[in-house]
This record gives sequence, C-alpha cells and structure tokens, in this order.
Amino acid sequence: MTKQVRQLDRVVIRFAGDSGDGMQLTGDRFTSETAQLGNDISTLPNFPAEIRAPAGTLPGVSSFQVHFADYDILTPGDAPNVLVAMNPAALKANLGDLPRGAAIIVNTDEFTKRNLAKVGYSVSPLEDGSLDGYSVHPVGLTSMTVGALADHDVSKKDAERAKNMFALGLLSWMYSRPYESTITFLERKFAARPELVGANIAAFKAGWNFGETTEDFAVRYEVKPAKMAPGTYRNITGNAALALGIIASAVRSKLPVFLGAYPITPASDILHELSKHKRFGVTTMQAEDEIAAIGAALGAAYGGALGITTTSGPGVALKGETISLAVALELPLVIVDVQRAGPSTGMPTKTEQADLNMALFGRHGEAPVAVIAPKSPSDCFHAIIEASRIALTHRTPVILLSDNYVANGSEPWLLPDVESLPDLTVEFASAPNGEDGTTFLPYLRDPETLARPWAIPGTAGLEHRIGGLEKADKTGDISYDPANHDFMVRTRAARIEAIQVPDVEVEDPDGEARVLVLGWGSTYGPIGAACRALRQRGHSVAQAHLRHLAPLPGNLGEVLKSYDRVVIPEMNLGQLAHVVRARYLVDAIPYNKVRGLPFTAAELESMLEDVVKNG
Amino acid sequence: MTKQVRQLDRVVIRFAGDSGDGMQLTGDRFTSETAQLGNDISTLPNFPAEIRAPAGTLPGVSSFQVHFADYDILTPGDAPNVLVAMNPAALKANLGDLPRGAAIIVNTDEFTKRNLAKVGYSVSPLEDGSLDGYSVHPVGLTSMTVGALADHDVSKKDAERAKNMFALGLLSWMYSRPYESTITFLERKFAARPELVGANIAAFKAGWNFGETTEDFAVRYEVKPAKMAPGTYRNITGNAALALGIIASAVRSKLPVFLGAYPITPASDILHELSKHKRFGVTTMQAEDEIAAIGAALGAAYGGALGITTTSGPGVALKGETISLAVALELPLVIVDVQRAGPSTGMPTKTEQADLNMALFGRHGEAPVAVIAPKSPSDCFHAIIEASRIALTHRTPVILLSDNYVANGSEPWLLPDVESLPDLTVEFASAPNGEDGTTFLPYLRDPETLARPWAIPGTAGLEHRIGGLEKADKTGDISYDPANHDFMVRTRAARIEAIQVPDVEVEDPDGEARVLVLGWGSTYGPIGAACRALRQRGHSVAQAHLRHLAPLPGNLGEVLKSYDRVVIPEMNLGQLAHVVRARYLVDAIPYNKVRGLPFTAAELESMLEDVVKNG
Amino acid sequence: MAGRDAPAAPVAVKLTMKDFKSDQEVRWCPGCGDYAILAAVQSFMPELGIPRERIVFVSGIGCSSRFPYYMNTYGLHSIHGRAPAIATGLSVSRPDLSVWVVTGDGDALSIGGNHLIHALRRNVNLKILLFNNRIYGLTKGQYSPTSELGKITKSTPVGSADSPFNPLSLALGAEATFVARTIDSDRKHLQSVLRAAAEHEGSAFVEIYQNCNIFNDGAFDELKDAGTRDDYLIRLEHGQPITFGKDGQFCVVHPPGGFGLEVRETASVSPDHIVVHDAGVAEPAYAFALSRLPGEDLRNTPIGVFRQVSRPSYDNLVHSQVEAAKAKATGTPEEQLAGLLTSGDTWTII
Amino acid sequence: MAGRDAPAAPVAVKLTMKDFKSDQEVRWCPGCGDYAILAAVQSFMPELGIPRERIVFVSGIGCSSRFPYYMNTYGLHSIHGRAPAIATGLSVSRPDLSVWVVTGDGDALSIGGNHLIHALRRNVNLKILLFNNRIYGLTKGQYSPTSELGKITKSTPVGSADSPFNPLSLALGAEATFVARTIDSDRKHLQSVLRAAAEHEGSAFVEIYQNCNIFNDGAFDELKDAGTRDDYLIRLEHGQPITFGKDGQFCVVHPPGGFGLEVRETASVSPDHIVVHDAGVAEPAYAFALSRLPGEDLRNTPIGVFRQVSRPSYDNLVHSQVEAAKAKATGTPEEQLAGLLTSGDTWTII
Ligand SMILES: Cc1ncc(C[n+]2csc(CCOP(=O)(O)OP(=O)(O)O)c2C)c(N)n1
Ligand SMILES: Cc1ncc(C[n+]2csc(CCOP(=O)(O)OP(=O)(O)O)c2C)c(N)n1
Ligand code: SF4
Ligand code: SF4
Ligand SMILES: [Mg+2]
Ligand SMILES: [Mg+2]
Repeated sequence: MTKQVRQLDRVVIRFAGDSGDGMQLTGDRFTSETAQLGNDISTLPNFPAEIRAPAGTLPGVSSFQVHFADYDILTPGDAPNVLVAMNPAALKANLGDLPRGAAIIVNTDEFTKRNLAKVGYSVSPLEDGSLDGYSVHPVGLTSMTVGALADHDVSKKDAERAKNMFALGLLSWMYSRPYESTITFLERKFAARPELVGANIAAFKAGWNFGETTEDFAVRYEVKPAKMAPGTYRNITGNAALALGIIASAVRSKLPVFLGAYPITPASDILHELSKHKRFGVTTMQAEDEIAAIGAALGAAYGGALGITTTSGPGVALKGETISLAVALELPLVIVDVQRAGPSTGMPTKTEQADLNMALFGRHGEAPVAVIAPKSPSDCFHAIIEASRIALTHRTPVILLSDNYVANGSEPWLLPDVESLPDLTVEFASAPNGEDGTTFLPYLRDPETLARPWAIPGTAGLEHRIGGLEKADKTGDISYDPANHDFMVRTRAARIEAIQVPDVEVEDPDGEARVLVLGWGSTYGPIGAACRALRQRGHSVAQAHLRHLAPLPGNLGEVLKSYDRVVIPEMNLGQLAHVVRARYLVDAIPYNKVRGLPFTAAELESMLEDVVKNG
Repeated sequence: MTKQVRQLDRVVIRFAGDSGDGMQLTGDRFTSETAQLGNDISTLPNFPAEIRAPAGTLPGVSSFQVHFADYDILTPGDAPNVLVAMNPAALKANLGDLPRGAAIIVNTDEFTKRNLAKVGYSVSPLEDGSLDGYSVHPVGLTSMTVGALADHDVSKKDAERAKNMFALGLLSWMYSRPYESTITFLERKFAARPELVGANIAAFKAGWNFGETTEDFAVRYEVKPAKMAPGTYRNITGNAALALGIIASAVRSKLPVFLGAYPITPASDILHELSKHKRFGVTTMQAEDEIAAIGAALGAAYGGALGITTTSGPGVALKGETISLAVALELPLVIVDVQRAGPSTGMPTKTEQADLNMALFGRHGEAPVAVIAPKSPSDCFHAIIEASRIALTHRTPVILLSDNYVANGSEPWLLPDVESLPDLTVEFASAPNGEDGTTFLPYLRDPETLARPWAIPGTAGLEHRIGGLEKADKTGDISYDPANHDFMVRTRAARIEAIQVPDVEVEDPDGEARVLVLGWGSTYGPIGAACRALRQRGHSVAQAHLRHLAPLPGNLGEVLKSYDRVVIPEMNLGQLAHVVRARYLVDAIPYNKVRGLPFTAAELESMLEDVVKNG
Repeated sequence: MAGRDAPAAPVAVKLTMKDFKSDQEVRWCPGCGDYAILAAVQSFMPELGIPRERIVFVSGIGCSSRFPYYMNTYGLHSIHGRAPAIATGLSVSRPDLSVWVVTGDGDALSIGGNHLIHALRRNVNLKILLFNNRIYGLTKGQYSPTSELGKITKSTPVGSADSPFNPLSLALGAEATFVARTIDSDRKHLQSVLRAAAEHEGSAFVEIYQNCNIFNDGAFDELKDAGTRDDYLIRLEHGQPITFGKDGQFCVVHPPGGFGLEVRETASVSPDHIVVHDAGVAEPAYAFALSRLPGEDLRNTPIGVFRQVSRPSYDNLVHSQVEAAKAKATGTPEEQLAGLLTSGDTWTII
Repeated sequence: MAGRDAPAAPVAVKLTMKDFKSDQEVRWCPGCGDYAILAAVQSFMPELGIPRERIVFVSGIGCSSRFPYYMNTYGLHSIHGRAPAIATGLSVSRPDLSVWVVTGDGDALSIGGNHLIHALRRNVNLKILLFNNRIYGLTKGQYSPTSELGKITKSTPVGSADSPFNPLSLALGAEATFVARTIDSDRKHLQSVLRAAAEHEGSAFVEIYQNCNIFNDGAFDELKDAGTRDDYLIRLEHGQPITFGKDGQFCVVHPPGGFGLEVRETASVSPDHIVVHDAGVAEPAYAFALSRLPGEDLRNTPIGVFRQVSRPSYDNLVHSQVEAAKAKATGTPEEQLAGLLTSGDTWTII
C-alpha cells in the first residue's frame, strides 16, 4: 500500500508513559533520528521526582516532548500535535496540553479496568466520546510487540518492555525518519545481551511495518531539513554542554580542572559527565556536602587549578559564606547553579529562575561577583567558557545560572572549531612585583582589570599569606584601617564593573518597535518565538536578552530608555525587573509566572500583543 | 584651693589605653556616674580584634568614648573634647580624631624610650612641640597611683593596675561626677579580695584629690542634667537590650524561648546574657555551628516555642538554606544578625550595614521574610519585641538587623512598664479546621494575616506532616501542580506584604524641607544629629527613618515623592537606596561610607548642607 | 509549658498498626527495602503505648527521608542532613514527646555527619534510624560514605577513591550510648531493636541495612539469602555467648593479648573462651571491637544491640537547669521581668 | 601540571628556623601556648628538607588559626571549620606540596567536625594539627566540644550540659590512619610527633594540648608541672613496654577478658603482662582503647603516636585515576577535545 505523503513545516510530538516505559529513551532516539535529517529541534523532558512512582499512577508519568521543523525554532513547542500515550495515566496527565485536532496514539492494551481506576476513570475515555475532538489511533502496542517477538528467545517481560521500540518504529515511519542510527544504538546498548538486540530491532521494525500496512495511518509526513548554517551538528542538553564547556575551558586554559560537587537534582549530571573525562586533567570530587565541595574547589584554585563547583539552589544557599571568602581572596572560581523551583526543597525536577537575587545579593557584606546565564542548551557550552574566562582573567568568583529547562532540554548544536574557542591561558605570578624588586605584593592590581596576581604555592620567593580578614591594599596584610576598608570595598565592586562584557544586542527587525522585551537565561526561546509570531502578524516588537547579569552591559540603560515600554518576563516574581528598575529608573513591567514550567510562546505572545496594542 | 567651676552643655571624653589597662571598665564607670546625674549619654567602645594584642602597640589600643550633655543627644560624639591617653600608642592612635584645643591627659610614666619606639616615635611628642595646639596635662598616673597605695597591702603589679581608677577619680572630679556608685561597684567587684577594694578606692580618691589640689587643673566643669521624660532609667547597650527584649517576648507571649546560637563576635553577648536568665523559661543552646543553631531553633518553634537564633553576617550566610525551609514551613522564627564589617571574616569588631541585601534576598527561590532594624541601643528592646510579634502573629521568619555600633554602644533607657508592652499571646490550633469538621488543613490560612495554624505536636487529632517540598494549598500535601506552585509563591510574598507596619514618620519641624534624608538602623543618631545641626543653622531638612525594611511602610512611596531630593546615607554601597529606587522609581542619592565606623554627624551635616544648598 | 495547655497525661490508648498509616500514597520503588521498614515501624508503634500525637518523626532528604509522610503521627520532612539538629531543638524543648529521626547513609553521614556526632555526644533523647543502602537513592545512584572503596557509580565511573565510614565505629567514637544494627528484611529483629531503642534514655543510634533494588540491588543479599544468612549474620543477645552459623558452628572469641574480636569454629574453642555479649560494658572498646568484625564480604556481621549504657540525656540536664532556675524565682513572670529591667544601676527622673 | 611550569625538583636547601618566621608581628596573648607551638614548628620545619614555597599552612578561624600568618611559607587563613575541605582540594590537585592544617578544638570539632572526619576517612594527605585548649579563645571564652561536662563559661553560667568529644576516639572511629597527641610545653616531644606525622602518607591527625592562659588557664597543668607530669603522662614509644611515673612505677596492662587498658603498679605486674606499644596494629581497637585511658583528672594521659598504619591516600588514588586516563589518551588536548565534541550522533550540513 502506498501512502499519501504530506509536507509539514513543524511538528511537536510528546511521548508519555509510565516511568518504567522508557519514554526518555524513546524520545532521545526519535530526536537523534530527527537530527540526522537536518531538522531544527528542541526537546523538553519531564519526569517525576520519585525514582519509580507506583506504576500506572499520575505521579509516575514520564514524558518527552520533541519539536522539529524545517526552519530554526526556539522552543520545544507549546502544544503537541501528536501524543503517544502508553497508558491511561499518560493520557490523563497530558490531555490538557493538547489542542483539539491533535493526534493521540494510545496503547489500548493498558486501558484495563484496573489501570483506568488507578487514575480515576470510571469509563474508558476511549469509549465515552470524550476524545471526539481528537484524532485517536488505538493501537495494541504491547500485544503487537509480544506477537512480533513470538519466535525470539526472550522472556515475556523483555518482550513487553520492547513496546517502546514498537512505538518508536511507528512514529519513525509516520514522520519518515531515518533509522540506521537507532539500529546502531540498540546494538551498542544491548551488546551484552544479543537476544535483546534482535528483539528490540524486531519490535522497531514491526512498528514501522505496522504504519506502512495498517489503514488507520493513511498519511505519512515529511518535514524538510532546516536551512541551518553548514557544519557538523549534534544534539545536546544543557548539562552535557556545560560539561563539555568545562573540558574546553581546561584545554583552552591549559589548566587542570578541579570540580568539587555534591549531588543534587538537576545538577548531578554535570558531575557524572565530567567524571568520565579525567584524561583532560579533570579531577572530580564528590564532597561530603556543598560547603566542602566549594571549599575544595577554592583550595584547588588557590593551587592553580580552574576550580568549579556545580549545584542547585539549596546548595548555593550553603555556599554563600565560602563565596564571600573567595571574594576576599580574589581567586578564580566558577559556581554553577542549575536552578530548580524553590523555596526550600521546592519541586526539584521543575524549572525556575528565582535564584538571581541570591546570586547577586546572597552573601554577607559587600561581596560582589560576576553573574552570567546561558539562554539555551547549546549556549551552555559558550556561557561556561565565558564564565571561566571572567574567573581566570579577573580572579573572581563567577556564578553561572542555568536552570532545569536548559539543563535537560536539548537542541542541535553546531560544533565549534576547537581553535576558534577563546584562548584562556593565564599567567601565574613568577617574580616579586614590589618596587624594590624583592617584595611580593599579593594585592597589587593590574591597572586595567584590577585583578591581583595569581601566585600559586610552589613559586619560590612569592611565599605569602592571605585570608578572609580585611587586607591592606597592595600588601594584603591584615588591616583594620577605616580608609583602607572603604577603599577595598569599593575596589572589589569596581573589579566586577571593570569586567568587559559585550553590549546587549537588540533584535528589532523593522526598527519600528516601541516595546522592548527584556529577558535573561532560559526564557530566550519562548520570548523569541512569541516575538516572531507577533511580527508575523504585523506587530513591531523588540527583543533583548541578557547573558551578563553582573556586570550589566554598558549600553543597557540607553537601550531601555529608547523604548516606550519595557516588559520583563521571568519565571520568578520579578528579580531582574527589580535590578533594572533600581539601576536605570525605568518603569519596566514585570511579567511573572512561577509554575515550574517554561513560558509557552503563546502566552507571551498574547501578553505582548496586549502591551503593543494598549501600551 | 577652690577651683573655678564652668558650665558646659556637652562633653565628649575618650579613655584610651592598652587592652590591659581596663579602659572599657573605666569608661563604663564614668558613664554610670554620669547617668546617675541625669545627663543624656551615648557611648562608643572600640576594642581590638585580638584578645590581647602585644602591650604598648597600636593594634593593642582599646578605647571608650562617652558623650554626655544637658539635652538629648543622638551620638557618642564626633570628636573628643578630652582624651585620656594611658600610653604613647593610645595617644598616637587617637590624636587624629582630636580637634585642636582639646585637652589631653597623658600618663607620662609610660612615655619611655622603649614604648615610644614601639609606635615609631623617635622623639616624645610631649617634647617636640607637636601637641602645641592642644591643652596637654602630663600626669604621672602610674607613679602617683603606686605612691598613693604605698601603705596598702597589695603587690606592685596590683598597685599599678589601679591607675585606671586614679584616672577615673581625676576625671570624675573634673566633671563633678557623683562617685558613690563607683565605690559600691568596686566593693562588689573585688569582694573576694578586700585588699583590692581598698586599693582601688584609694586610687580613685587619690585621683580625685589630685584634681582638687594640683594647679594644672584650674577649672572644674559641670554639665546640668538633661531634661528627660520622667521615669526610671538605666544605661543599656544594644546587645543587653536585645536579651531583655527576648525575655520580655517570652513573658508577654507566655511561651518558652529557645535560643539556638553559635558564638560569633559581636553577637555572642546576647547568648551570654540570655543564658543567665533561665528562670524565664529561656533555654539557650550553644550549637555545633550556625546551621544547627537555627535548625534547633526551628525545631523548637515547630514544638511551640519562640525560636530565636543570634549571629553575625557569616553565620547568616550559613543559615540561608534553613531560613528558606522556615519560609516553606511557615513557622515563627527570629533571626538576629548583629552586622559586622565584611565580606568574609572582614573586620569582626567593626560595624557595617552591608547585610541588608542578604536579609532581603539571600536565599534560593522566592523566599520572602520580614526584616526589621533597631535604630539605637535601647531601641533594640522594642525592635526585638516587634520582631517576635511579627514572627508569632504571621508565622514567618523575621530577620532583625542590628550592628556592632548599636550592639556595643550604650545610652540611657527609660524603662517601660511591663504591662505597657505588647501582648504577644498566640493561639495554637486545637481542633480540626476542615469543613467536614474532622479534617485538619495545616495550610488553611487566616484571611487577614494569611498565616496558617500553628498546630504543635501533642495536640490530638491534628497529626499532620509538613516539609520543604512544595505544598498544596490548604492540605499541605506534596504538590507538583504548576498552578498551585504559582499560587503558593505569590501567597508567601503576599503574607509578608500583609504584615501591618506603622507608617514611617517624617521629622520636618518647619515643614519647609525640600530634601529628605532616609535612613535605617544604626545611622539614626548621626543622621538626626546632622539634621539638627543644619536646622540650627537655619536650613530646612526632613528626616525619616525606617524600622521596617520588609515589608516597607505603606506611606513610604508617597513620602519620598513629596520631596525634591532624597538622600540615603548608609554604611554600605547603597543597599537600601537600591530597594527604594526599584520600588518607587525615585532617584534617591546614596551616600556611602564603608569604614567600619559609624558616620560622624559632622560629615553628614556637610554632605546634607551641600544637597540642601545645591539640590 | 507556659502559654499552652499542658498536654494531657498519656492516655492508655490501644492503637493498632492501621492507626499509624497516614493517608499518603507510599511512593518508593516497588521492591524497595523501605517498605519493609515502614511496615515494621508501623506495626511496632502501638507497643510504645504513646498516643500518636506525642510521636514525631523528623527526617532529612533522601528516599528514606520520605518516611514521615507515611506515619500518621506528627512529621517533619526537613532539609538534607539537618534532621538531628532540628530534632534536637524539638526534643530539648518538648520532653513530653517521643522524637524519632529517620535518615539515610548520605543524609546522616555525608552532609549531616556533624549534627549526627554532636547529637550522639550530647546524648539527645532521639531515636535515630539510619537506613543504610550504601548508595544515594533519591539522586539516582551516586556512591555514599558507606559505599565500598572502588565502587562504580554514576559519579565514580572508574571506582570511588573514598574509604567508607563504618557507621557504628563512628558513632562509638562519638560517645554514643546506644548503638545497634538491624536489617530491613527481618521484621522481628528490627522490632526487637526498635524496642530497645525506644526504652533508652538519650540518643539511640540504629543502623538498618536496607536494600535499594534500583541502584544498589543485593547489597546485603548474603545477610538475607536463606543459604548464607545464618553463616554470615551474628545475632547479638545480651548475656548470651556469641555463637552463630546454621548449626552454631561459629563463635566469637577475644584472643588473649589482642584487642579485636575474632571468629572461630565453635568446636575448636573451649566454651568459656566464647565471648558473652554484654551491651552494658561501660568501656566502649568492646562495642568498638564488635563493630570491626564484619569483612568486606559481609561475613561476620553482628546485628542487635552493640552497646547500651546509661548517661543522663542532654534534654534532662538542660531541662533541670531551667527548672531549677524557675524553682528559685519568685513572683509572677511580669514581676520578675520588671525586677530584671530595673536591676543594675538605675536612676529616676521626676 | 599542564599550563604552568612544572615546579622545579626539590632543591636540597639548608634552611633554618629563621627562614620560617614571617614578617608579621605575632599577636597572641602574652603567655599563650600557641607561641611555644609556633616556635616548635618553625624550628622543626628545616628538618623536612622541603623548600618553603612547597609548604602550605591552611587554617580556619580561631586564635590557633592565626598560625599561617606567622609562617614564612604559603598560607591560607580561611573560614571557620572549613580548612580540611579547602586543604583537601589543594592537596589533591597539588601532590607536590606539603599541606598542613592548623585548627582549634572549636574550629575542628564543632563547626568543622564533618570535614575533619571525612578528610580522615578518605586519608587525604594532610597533616592536621589541632590545638586543643578546651575553650573558644578568639570569641572570648565559651566552652568547646572538648570542654568538660559541667564547665562554667560565658555561655554556660551554670555549667555545660554537653559531654565532650574525645578527639582521638572520634578520629579513630572515623578511620584515621595516623593519630597522635602531644603538648605545647614539650618541644622535643612535639617535634618528634611532627616528624612522624610528616612522614605519614595520608591524614596525620595530631592533637596538641595547648594552654589558653586567658580563658582556660592551667587546663593541662598536671601534665606540665614538674611535680605531677611524670606521674600523669604516659609517653608512648613504639616497640616499648608502656611504663610511666617518676620511677617507672606505673604500667599499662590489658586485663584478660577485658577490652580496655588499665594502669597498674609496675611492681605488681609480671613484666610480660605490660603492654608493648605497637602503633602499627591494623585493628584500630587497640589505639581506641589507648584513647580511653585518661581520667577526667588527666591522669594516665598518653602522648605520642597512638596509631600509624598504612593505607593509600585519597590523593594517590585520585591522582592515579587521572594519570591512568591521561596515559591512555592520544593526540594533543585540542585534538582530543575535537574528538570528544564530535563523538556520539552527529550530522553534517554542507
Ligand atoms: C542541600 C542539598 N544537597 C543535596 C541534595 C540532593 N540530595 C537529596 S537526597 C540526597 C542523598 C540521598 O542519599 P541517602 O541519604 O543515602 O538517602 P536514600 O535516598 O539512599 O534513602 C541528596 C544528595 C539536597 N536535597 N539538598
Ligand atoms: C561562621 C563563623 N561562625 C563563628 C565564628 C566565630 N568564631 C571565630 S573562632 C571561633 C571558635 C574558636 O575556638 P577554637 O577553634 O577552639 O580556637 P581558639 O581560639 O581556641 O584557638 C568562633 C566561634 C566565625 N568566625 N565564623
Ligand atoms: S531508589 Fe532505591 S532507595 Fe529509593 S525508593 Fe527506589 S529502591 Fe528505594
Ligand atoms: S585567648 Fe587564649 S588561645 Fe587565644 S591568644 Fe589568648 S591565650 Fe592564646
Ligand atoms: Mg542511601
Ligand atoms: Mg580552642
């Protein structure tokens, strides 16, 4: 049977099932196949806080959304065009996000009385007409998989488990994905158990063939490759990009990296990834707590390593005293905060941007640090290199604010030339710098960066003592002199302001915009998508996005003042807005949602439309 | 010989000597005598960070300044009229603060070659004319004391030690202080060693008589009692007032107090003082660290006590994660931060106001708390009662920001009637509050305060579980629901804004002012003194002082907007100014000095004069 | 306690296991050892004879620390590592409560190590249940301070370089007065240890071996499998000679001159050389030696109460200081306060 | 190490005590025991044969923690309690350095307890000198975790309710491989312990009894006064029978059946019953028993090296993992990085 082939410019698919159903893996594979095809992609995994919540329950639902298109896209999509629901819980948990008309592929085998009851369905939604507005495809995913594997030498359990590959095969057929990489992947993954390689490949193919043959799927879709800059790409999550960026920092600075970390969701994966790459001179230490983790990183930095610590909000709250010490010591240190929903333990697997205040202000005394935030998964790579650059050049702690959304989301990444990456080499102090030619002054500053020398132990003739007590200018001796303290406090502030950061760029294609949307961090995608949509509908709107939160770009004040209205969407209660208002006395309008989820482009579009129209 | 008696309206005396010379005690005694006389008083102790720095060196100098007057005064005075210098180091360290014409009483016995050399004098300043502009009184304090005690049965060392009492006697004579209380004090202090009682009293009298007889002191001074409100007074330091206020909170709330604390300068004295008053149902625990200290206080609060933790900046930096938990738990908790100069260890015995940012913003997630600051030593008593009131009524952490200046400074305090103190009694939940009459909803709120019930263990029928994960509205069950999280985040913010705080009052005597000075915390004295001085010189200036930093008084925006210029002096780099600018978009001018010392009234006066004149 | 109704005297309530089940759905992975511990605790609780409202479970963060949600008592799920500190404040200020701490090997020994050892040295009246699965469960499989040297986990792909703590040795080094070990799968034993812990005044430290079937499955299999457990486990019983093995074929002896304990074939040893277990020895060196018995292969693992000696609890000492001060005071609190305010040098202006 | 000149091989420098004095004025109270320790350390340092620039002193906060300022080596005066953590990062990433931690009883055992026990279990290559004056000096006289129960201090006007830690028992419970005690006033002994510590691979934990003459004067007088010291102090010497007393009249025995050690009159004991000190016993129970010997009155206080056993240091294990990985890698770092970036599923657009 030859099926009709329809061209689409974009598709959003959500795979949803029980935590045990392998939805993250299925989504990952689909994404990989899609990437091979040259579509632009953006993904959003969403999994429960529990390791394995009880099977079949709402809290146990795990999902993975992938958005792919023949043009460059900015978000994982607001609303799925297709939902794959492996059980009633997955259907119930995700139905609310589906626009009418969307396709739903359900695994009917799981729609048993018992499973329906678990989530409070008294009648099956497949039968009560409640799905009438959708295009529902009931498929016996489990039974067909088991059937397809009848003559494979695997247990019933293993056969059932392969149903996610059946689903993947079906979707791969529907969207004409190339499947070679999946075959290779399965061969690698199950190398130790060849019978499973065969079974999973068979399940995949059965799914593919099912699409090809069944009448229920009359149409096949194609999404053309996106016009993307030439080069080699891979799909990457924010956490993986951070790990690679840290390794790149090691290579480009020619310094050993010391990562001190204590596991915490959603930052742990950076530790996991880095611990695999010791060959780059990367030492990872799982410390006894977050304070020890940053302490060890600071100790290593004192010894001449690039010291890094990775954590999430609760961990940063514990590190404040040590960050304050690092400010006094004026040593390079990178602190990565993968933000999650707070306060307190909050919602550890959900996203939020509410640690900006803490990053900027969360220490005793005047203890300024540099703060930087990546805007997307692949941007994490460049942002952490920039954080390393600032730390190393300016001898200061730098806080990088990622969040759960960029950390676990993914997108295609144009691989950079290693040689094109910034040169991060530093010079350690090697000789006395006093006027007399014999004294070493550990707090004598570079006139431009105001950075002090990095004189590491092992350097003969530069033996010196530093600490957290106030230090005299130049000599670094303990000083209680009032004027010196005032000077040092101002100098530490000036050191941060002296960091060269690029001007913020404004995207205002027609130059007619009177409204500027200002964002930072992971809201880049939804804000950008909303602006595009508005512009497509004939409105003018300007977008500016901050990578540097401290210091702020030099032109920011001017930029803000050149618009009638400034809107600042944030996944917090207005933390950047507060800073901007204080600094520039601009009546910026905060737009805040604190739901543990990224903004949807649609909600921003409608909010912005209102501002554009009504001022 | 009858001496001439001259009337003065105010005097500033600074006692300065080696750490071992007993200057703090001497100053304390002089202050006590002065208080007895009904003068208004303000004091400023200043001691080295070292326990006992090497004798005779500059870092070893300890001083105590007392300002007394026949009218109400606001500061310990900018510049001493009299300096008592017990050794060359004390002279050198303090000379710079003396206005020309001031009197200097020096202990010539200590002006030996060796002692002079220790502080870098090659010639004695008593001999090289460098003190010509001052009225110098060289006195052999040590030798005369030893002489006076010749027939006392004390060691030479003990005799020499009594020289501070000789000095006190001399100054007491000069300023016509009543000395009965000092005699009683000495009797009590040395009760265990009667020979020292006699010796010290004899030294004191010898000093007095020396003043009476020597020609060098031709004039005696009198400072009339100040016109102060009727009532009973005592002289009090900020830390002592905090301890008393905590005890008063226990009495007025009828709750046990649990203080969890870890020693840290300058907050330790609150722990010391409170640990003496267990009879009020006050339990003090010296915990293993600051995190345990606040943890224990929170645990006690959960159990129905008034939980309090006292510390300084580095300690608060460590408590952030637990404060964030307290925000989520919505339990009463008072956190006292006696600020000192930072960042890091900074200058532990010096003052600063640079922890405001941390108090307001120093936690992960949106974790708002109430923040309050006392303006003077005696105000600490009322401020901590207010902090307790807010914590208990609104079930929220409250941070009280004191600082080293109010903590160790002292002033006369009109003792309040116990019955006039606010009633802090609370009601614990005692019965189910659900609509069904049997369910208990731990997060059902009081519609006015938005506070949740305080249901303490031991209450049958209200068994429930709470924690740091996001909680569903009303039930308090764990919830990952996006809309619920947004609601809870906003509700926690609204809870703080719902706290009733009095309008800020403006002091603008002639109603003509176009310039408003806004302050908070311990700058009240110098700002007030500066405004008075300006007004006396015919200028108009308005003063407003914030006790409540979060929430801010409801009328603040209006007040700020009714002046042409708002100036905000702070001992930090402009933290309140930042908040005010962000919130009210008022172009407030920050005036910042971060020297570890309080502002002088004179510098504020000249700064304000400039603003008043030039806008 | 001032300001609130003094809690009614404990009523002789007759409760059942069901009374201790909360309405929250239990959310551990199917097969997790935590279920067994929960059931054991819930069914033990009625024995305590304490009304539910007088019982509080305080925990930190971790899979194990979800425990309080499932107990129909008062419960506080706090933050990572801090449960002993929080529980200390609660226990000291509320001597009428029975306060239990539930914690994991990461929660108690990694981030929370300091609070744990301080609670133990102070002898705070807490019953501390450490669920030791030798892994970080909640954060999905990193090694913990009780994981074996060389363990391969997510954060140690080529093996960990940290020698583990022996939790019981650590507790004994920290002056613990009650130290015990038990195991998730043996409800009867678990409950016997809970019983002893509940009766102890001061800190009772109980290590519970718990299987994490997702990230460290089978960590204690030798102690559970019918084929091996009897030969691996040493069941300590106060006053009894220490023998073990399917047929009592092994025993514990104290070689002369040595300081440690050793395992021998019972047949080869004269009966009076077999160590008779005495949990009450004042000297902690005995319990310490016991704590060192197990090999890396889990052979010779003692379970039961290692040490149980009496020392006044911190709570008691603190409380009696407060009570003594109160007893000496006269007048109403208001009068006392007025007296305090006017103490020292005062003066009056009329 | 990549990116910096590999430090020159240690030159056989001949340094003197003077070389180790920094230009900073020493600011402890006159009479403080810290002076004696400083002098002992400064005069011991040349023995190490390590150039000054390879030596780092890391401290926390406290009077004792001012120590690094006075050593003309590299020095880091950090924050309260965190020195072991900071020093761990330094030591692990710089195996060419000799890293010393100076800490106090509050710094190491109160706020810093967790970092200390974790450094010890890991066996990080740190020489940890704990100045134990049984008081908080810098904050002017509160009790510490080593202060006696019932101690009256500024924060405990009616006596403390906390039982103290025994720092050596705690260290042994935390798997320490080197544990020793010495005393400020005995320079020769102090230096002999420093010598042994310096030679140890891994964490060397040294408790130094130190007099705080301002806030806890005379805490160790019995161990110093000519009249009592010989009868109070037990000087441990490896391989020697443990006898002490002015005339060797006391000895340490190990009563049969018991687990602790006891003191007897030498005359009443057959010589082969006297315990012969062996710091190298693998089993920590012996050193643990030694650590329990002293009474509250300081009688029977052993000084010297209690335990010294060999276990690979954390530094070594970590380092060899990194080196092994490096050895396997081929190509320049840039090439490797390029390889890593393009690993996994990639696609190319032309
Ligand atoms: C301050 C902080 N750091 C880290 C975490 C992340 N975290 C949660 S539980 C846990 C460890 C859990 O291990 P364990 O205590 O052994 O409990 P288990 O899950 O194995 O029962 C970690 C690291 C956190 N919640 N808070
Ligand atoms: C975070 C923090 N908490 C508290 C302090 C205050 N503090 C400084 S030193 C010290 C204790 C000192 O005692 P110890 O370690 O025994 O040293 P010693 O002064 O006796 O040598 C304390 C509590 C601090 N500096 N930082
Ligand atoms: S991860 Fe392990 S410890 Fe946690 S619930 Fe699952 S099985 Fe239990
Ligand atoms: S206070 Fe004590 S420990 Fe500190 S310097 Fe003085 S004598 Fe030494
Ligand atoms: Mg665990
Ligand atoms: Mg000490």
